[in-house]
Amino acid sequence: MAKTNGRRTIKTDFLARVEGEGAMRVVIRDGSVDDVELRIYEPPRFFEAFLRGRSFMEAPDITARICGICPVAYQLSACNAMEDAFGITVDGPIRHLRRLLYCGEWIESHALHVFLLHAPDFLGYESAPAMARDHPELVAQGLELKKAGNQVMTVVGGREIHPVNVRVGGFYRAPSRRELLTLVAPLERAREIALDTVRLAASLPCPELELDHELVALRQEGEYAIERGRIVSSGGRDFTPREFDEHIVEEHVERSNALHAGLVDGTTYLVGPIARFNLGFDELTPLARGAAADAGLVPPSRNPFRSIVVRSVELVHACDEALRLISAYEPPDRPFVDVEPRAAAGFGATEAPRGLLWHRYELDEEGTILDARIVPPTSQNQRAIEHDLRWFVERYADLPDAELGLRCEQAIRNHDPCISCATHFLELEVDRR
Amino acid sequence: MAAPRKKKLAVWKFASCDGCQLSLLDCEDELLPLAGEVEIAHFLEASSGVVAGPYDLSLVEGSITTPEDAERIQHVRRVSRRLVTIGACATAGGIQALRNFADVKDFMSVVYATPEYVSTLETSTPISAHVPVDYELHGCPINKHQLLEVLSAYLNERRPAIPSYSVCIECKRRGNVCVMVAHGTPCLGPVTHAGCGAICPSYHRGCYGCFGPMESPNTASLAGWMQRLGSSKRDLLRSFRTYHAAAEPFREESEAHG
Amino acid sequence: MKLIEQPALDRLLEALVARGYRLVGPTIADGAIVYEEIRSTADLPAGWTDEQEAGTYRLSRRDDDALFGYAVGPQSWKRLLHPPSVTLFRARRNGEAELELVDDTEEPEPMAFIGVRSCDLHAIAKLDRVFLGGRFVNPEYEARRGRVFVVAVNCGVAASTCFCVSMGTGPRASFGYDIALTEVLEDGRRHYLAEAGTERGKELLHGLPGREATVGEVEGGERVVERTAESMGRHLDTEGLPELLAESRDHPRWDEVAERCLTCGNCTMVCPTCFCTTVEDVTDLTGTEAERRQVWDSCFTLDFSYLHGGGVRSSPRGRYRHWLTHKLGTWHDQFGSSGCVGCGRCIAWCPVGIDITEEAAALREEPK
Amino acid sequence: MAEAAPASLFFPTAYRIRRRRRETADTWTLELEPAAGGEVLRFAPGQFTMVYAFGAGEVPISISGDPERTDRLVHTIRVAGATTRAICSVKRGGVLGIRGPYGTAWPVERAEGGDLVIAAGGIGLAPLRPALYTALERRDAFRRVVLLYGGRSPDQLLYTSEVERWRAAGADVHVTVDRAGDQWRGPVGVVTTLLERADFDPATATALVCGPEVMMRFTAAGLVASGVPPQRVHLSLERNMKCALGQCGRCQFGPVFVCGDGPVFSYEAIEPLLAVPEL
Ligand SMILES: Cc1cc2nc3c(=O)[nH]c(=O)nc-3n(C[C@H](O)[C@H](O)[C@H](O)COP(=O)(O)OP(=O)(O)OC[C@H]3O[C@@H](n4cnc5c(N)ncnc54)[C@H](O)[C@@H]3O)c2cc1C
Ligand code: SF4
Ligand code: SF4
Ligand code: SF4
Repeated sequence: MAKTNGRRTIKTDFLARVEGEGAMRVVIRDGSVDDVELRIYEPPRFFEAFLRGRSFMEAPDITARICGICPVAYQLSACNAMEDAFGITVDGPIRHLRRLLYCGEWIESHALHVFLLHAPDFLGYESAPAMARDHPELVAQGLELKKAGNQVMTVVGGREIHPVNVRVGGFYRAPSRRELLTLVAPLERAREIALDTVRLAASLPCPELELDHELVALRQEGEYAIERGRIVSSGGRDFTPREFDEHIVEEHVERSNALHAGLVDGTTYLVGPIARFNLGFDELTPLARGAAADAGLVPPSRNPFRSIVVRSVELVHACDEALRLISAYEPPDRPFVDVEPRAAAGFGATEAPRGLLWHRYELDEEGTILDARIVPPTSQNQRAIEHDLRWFVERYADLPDAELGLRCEQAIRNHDPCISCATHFLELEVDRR
Repeated sequence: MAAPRKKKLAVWKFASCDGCQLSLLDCEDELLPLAGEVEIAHFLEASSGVVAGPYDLSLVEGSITTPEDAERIQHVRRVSRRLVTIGACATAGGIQALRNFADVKDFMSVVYATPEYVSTLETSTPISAHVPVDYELHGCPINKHQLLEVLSAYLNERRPAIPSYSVCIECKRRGNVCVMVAHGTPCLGPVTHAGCGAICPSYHRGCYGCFGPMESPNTASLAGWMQRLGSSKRDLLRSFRTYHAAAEPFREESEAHG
Repeated sequence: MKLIEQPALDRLLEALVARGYRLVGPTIADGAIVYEEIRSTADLPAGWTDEQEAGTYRLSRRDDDALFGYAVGPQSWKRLLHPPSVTLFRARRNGEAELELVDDTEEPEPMAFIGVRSCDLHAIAKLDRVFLGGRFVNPEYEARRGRVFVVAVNCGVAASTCFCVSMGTGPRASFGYDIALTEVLEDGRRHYLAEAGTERGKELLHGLPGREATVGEVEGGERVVERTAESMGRHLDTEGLPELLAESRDHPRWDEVAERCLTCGNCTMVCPTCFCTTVEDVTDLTGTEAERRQVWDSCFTLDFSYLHGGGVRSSPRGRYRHWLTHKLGTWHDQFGSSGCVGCGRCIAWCPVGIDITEEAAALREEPK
Repeated sequence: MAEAAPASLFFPTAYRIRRRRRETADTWTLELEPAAGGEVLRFAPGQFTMVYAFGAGEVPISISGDPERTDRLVHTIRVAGATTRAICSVKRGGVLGIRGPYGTAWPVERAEGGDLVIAAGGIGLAPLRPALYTALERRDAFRRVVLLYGGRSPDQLLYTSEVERWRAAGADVHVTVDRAGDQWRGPVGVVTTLLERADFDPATATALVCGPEVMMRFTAAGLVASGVPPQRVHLSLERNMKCALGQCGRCQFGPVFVCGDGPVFSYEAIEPLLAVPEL
């Protein structure tokens, strides 16, 4: 961090506690913000390129490798897209199992973010293990919650990272009732912890900030949308994943060499927990809705620093929902629906823990992938994140550099950016000074 | 007697999905005891505190795909007493090594509007292609129990007890019914390195080789049998060309069906 | 010899449960007949059979409702008597000077094996020889083994992979059972001929509803077994086999089979007599708790013969040769009989269909 | 703590290291006694125990002490890998697990009335030392007692401080090294070269041989060529072993188990097997 005649540059070379590796650069000239940049120097891995020529059956497993934090999101968005292309619907117990698996990923990922990545910011620690020295029970609870999510993924998916059980059309094997029942006790315990977490998160000090981005999330009547739904926005937009391109464009922004997603009319938008919460509050389970209300969280709630509370509410919801799905579970007769490939384009979207994840494939008559496009949440949020940063720096430019740097990092972490996901579309700029 | 100095652990990331380092955070029951045993000196995914090297043990995730990373790994090696690669990317180049079979410029133009800005190498290579590696832990992703075994082995100065035989041995110990013999499902288990606990067959699918080649893989014989089960040449090429596409035995076999 | 019907079989199972036995028997899971906990004859694979070939196993429907109308599946009783993973002991360390060794072996629970085939009775006898009949008696094995009640079944069908007749191990149960059953299906009727092999077997049998079989009925049971013996799918010429193997160590056939063998170890895992193990040492992160675990191993792994400086059997050829030679040859030297009981599991469950009978026969051919 | 009766054959007895002595750069001799007191296990020369180092593993190690000195168990161990390294790094006062003894013994008594030839290579002297002690204690029962010992270099020789004592007790000791330094005045070459130097009567001799497998093959063949009957030449073999009980299957050497039928075999019995690669 350097200060030269009225020009201040705050640089964090490695953003810690985000998934993947990135950096942030803020340039302040004469007290006002000149430039804000979130840089990503994750090396590109070219998923869209090497998906060409692969079989549609391989897409769930291959795209899972884009991100080890939210593999289920990739697997199920890919499945949705393939099923859309081939004109099949997956419903009943198979869909419920998918939703259960996805709840597991939400629990795991949100608990990771809330307890291990984000809470240390609020409480002033560099890491969860450091925080554990003063707050051992807090970290232990977070880990227990996280573990319950991982257990769901292990039972339904086979393992916690890159589960093996997901296939186009459903699952390779449907778990037995008995297997699922082993999850009840840990999930009940997790739900208790999640309720405590809402209270705790709501008590954390937090700066006032109201976002004016348009909020975009999936919505599905009768349920808090996770693994399916239409895309809706706070600005009244409502479209199917197939119509994504008519509403959302990825722009080339010269300044940052990055592709930023925006709405066609140029509006900045935000996906993720805050968007979901505001657009789907009425569909939360009563318990989750009640917990949110008790914590003073009701829509509209647009403060990104409150995202930790929203995630906690979603934790309650995911545990509650998982328990409901388990108690209603009857194994399907067959674990998957038969799939007949045909030449077509398919579109699929689901709600990854970090927000809307959209896939599009073009396939030939044998189901070989001709073209693939994937738009993950972090790419969609990049513009909003930079916007928040700018707002924040303008407001708190008086803070000493070190302090401001940390605060900025926190502002970024509000959105839990997953840089691993982002890299296969973001231009990278290597800056290692 | 003074308490012995805690060993310093560092976690590094190259081109990867973060899943293998996440495995460390997935050790929910062991994470805090581990933090008590070692000084987690460099682990960006989990901590903003960075303690300067040298480090007693470095876990390296990810493959080398850019000129900058090729330099950075040299630095990592210099500051690490022991260097252990974790996962398919670091150990074999990962799924991104599919670029090794194509022209990377074509790949770039598929993904990027302005490919000139992208700095990347022609190939994705494992860490061992750049620096000496003390131990390679297999898996895409690694198995967290094996990660703990590696950690406790290095903390206690012993060799990790990690077998390199086939997935079949784990599969049979587990009591699974063989999916290849009983269902006719092609399975890479016989040529794949153990470690996952034979998850895929337990879920009624064939192993897809995410732990890479086992100690003495006879891929040609297995490929012949898979053909009898109905795999086409293209299926075989795809089967051997995934997360360990660049591991020698799998590379050769995939090219035999190219 | 007593003649009983299916309800009496259920009575037998109930009586065993009442005496504290956990029932383990054939049932269908994941497309195969496996040995798992059962509760009644309703859990048995009624009306199912298995079609086996080298590298292939498929369930198919019979045109009757026989309870035991199939051969052996992927598992054997070895799994229960010599489990795939056993904790040997645990150790705790307090500094270097104190090492606490903890043996917390638990008393095994009594088990009743339902539907043991003759080849498997022989296989159990071979395991007994290894663990109880050598220089050291293995107390854990002895404890498990001593708590087993055996209900054998004489085979009514042979799979195409069976060759017990060649090995002199079947298809009729001749020893090692408490009760032996023969399933007789005639004129659309189904009944069981039951005979006791032990006092406790006799006592249990006595309490079951049924009647003494007539001479004709007993002969009907004999015919079942004879038909099975005549329909063996495979044959192995055992004449002078150990000597042949000892002389064939340089035979080119080993190179041919090594081209196909995957060194995957499946054959050794499914073999009901393969007993080899390794020991895994694990410690916790703090280095204060350690555990030693014995797990099934295979002579197909490189570690099996590892000596400082390199493995003894590093080539696939050396490993396959060792396996086949041990099964059919050196087992005689070590334990006084063949190590193979002709169950055919290794043939069916080899992923590339390598056939022990074919390989042994090929060694009799003069090298070309 | 009251020790429960060991149910498992794998259950070791805790032995405490009461003395440690560095023999060479990588080899240590450990003197052990039962940590809880009580009798030290009794053994015959050539037998081995399974030595367990906490968390690291358990390996076969020959007993290298004097069978008559029943107050201690002595092992000489070369660091070959992880387990032996762990064993050798346990300090004085530290505890190891021991079970045994296992295996066959050197037939020292069969040499009585004739010459006894002991040929050792490297760490192979450790399992032979008990046989030498036994022979020297009853020196009169034998005609000549000859020790032929080869090491890689002078600083890798074991028990050098005892050599003079052995000579004084009536042993004819010949030592050779593969690579000599400036200080070395003895012979240079492999152990087999000592066969010509040594004075013994092949017709009455009994030979005990231990060392690397190649060394044993050549030495045994040399002994037989010089006229020692093959049934009176004995070798000690090494194979991977996890149980030493004949139940893990790993130490099979064709028809025999090294742990129980060996490790000491007569050359006559195993000569044909030694010639088979990958047996
Ligand atoms: C009967 C017998 C007596 C022995 N006596 C002695 C002795 O007195 N002094 C001595 O220093 N060494 C002796 N050895 C050799 C000693 O057992 C090995 O050096 C030791 O097992 C190496 O183990 P490690 O884990 O340190 O080495 P690594 O090379 O890491 O070996 C890994 C594993 O392979 C097996 N293994 C490797 N080498 C051998 C081997 N040579 N023999 C048996 N198993 C092996 C062990 O299970 C070992 O744990 C004897 C071996 C046998 C069979
Ligand atoms: S069975 Fe194979 S593909 Fe499946 S998890 Fe294991 S190693 Fe990976
Ligand atoms: S060798 Fe094969 S046929 Fe013989 S007993 Fe073993 S598995 Fe059965
Ligand atoms: S014979 Fe068959 S089952 Fe056995 S190791 Fe070879 S390939 Fe595997």
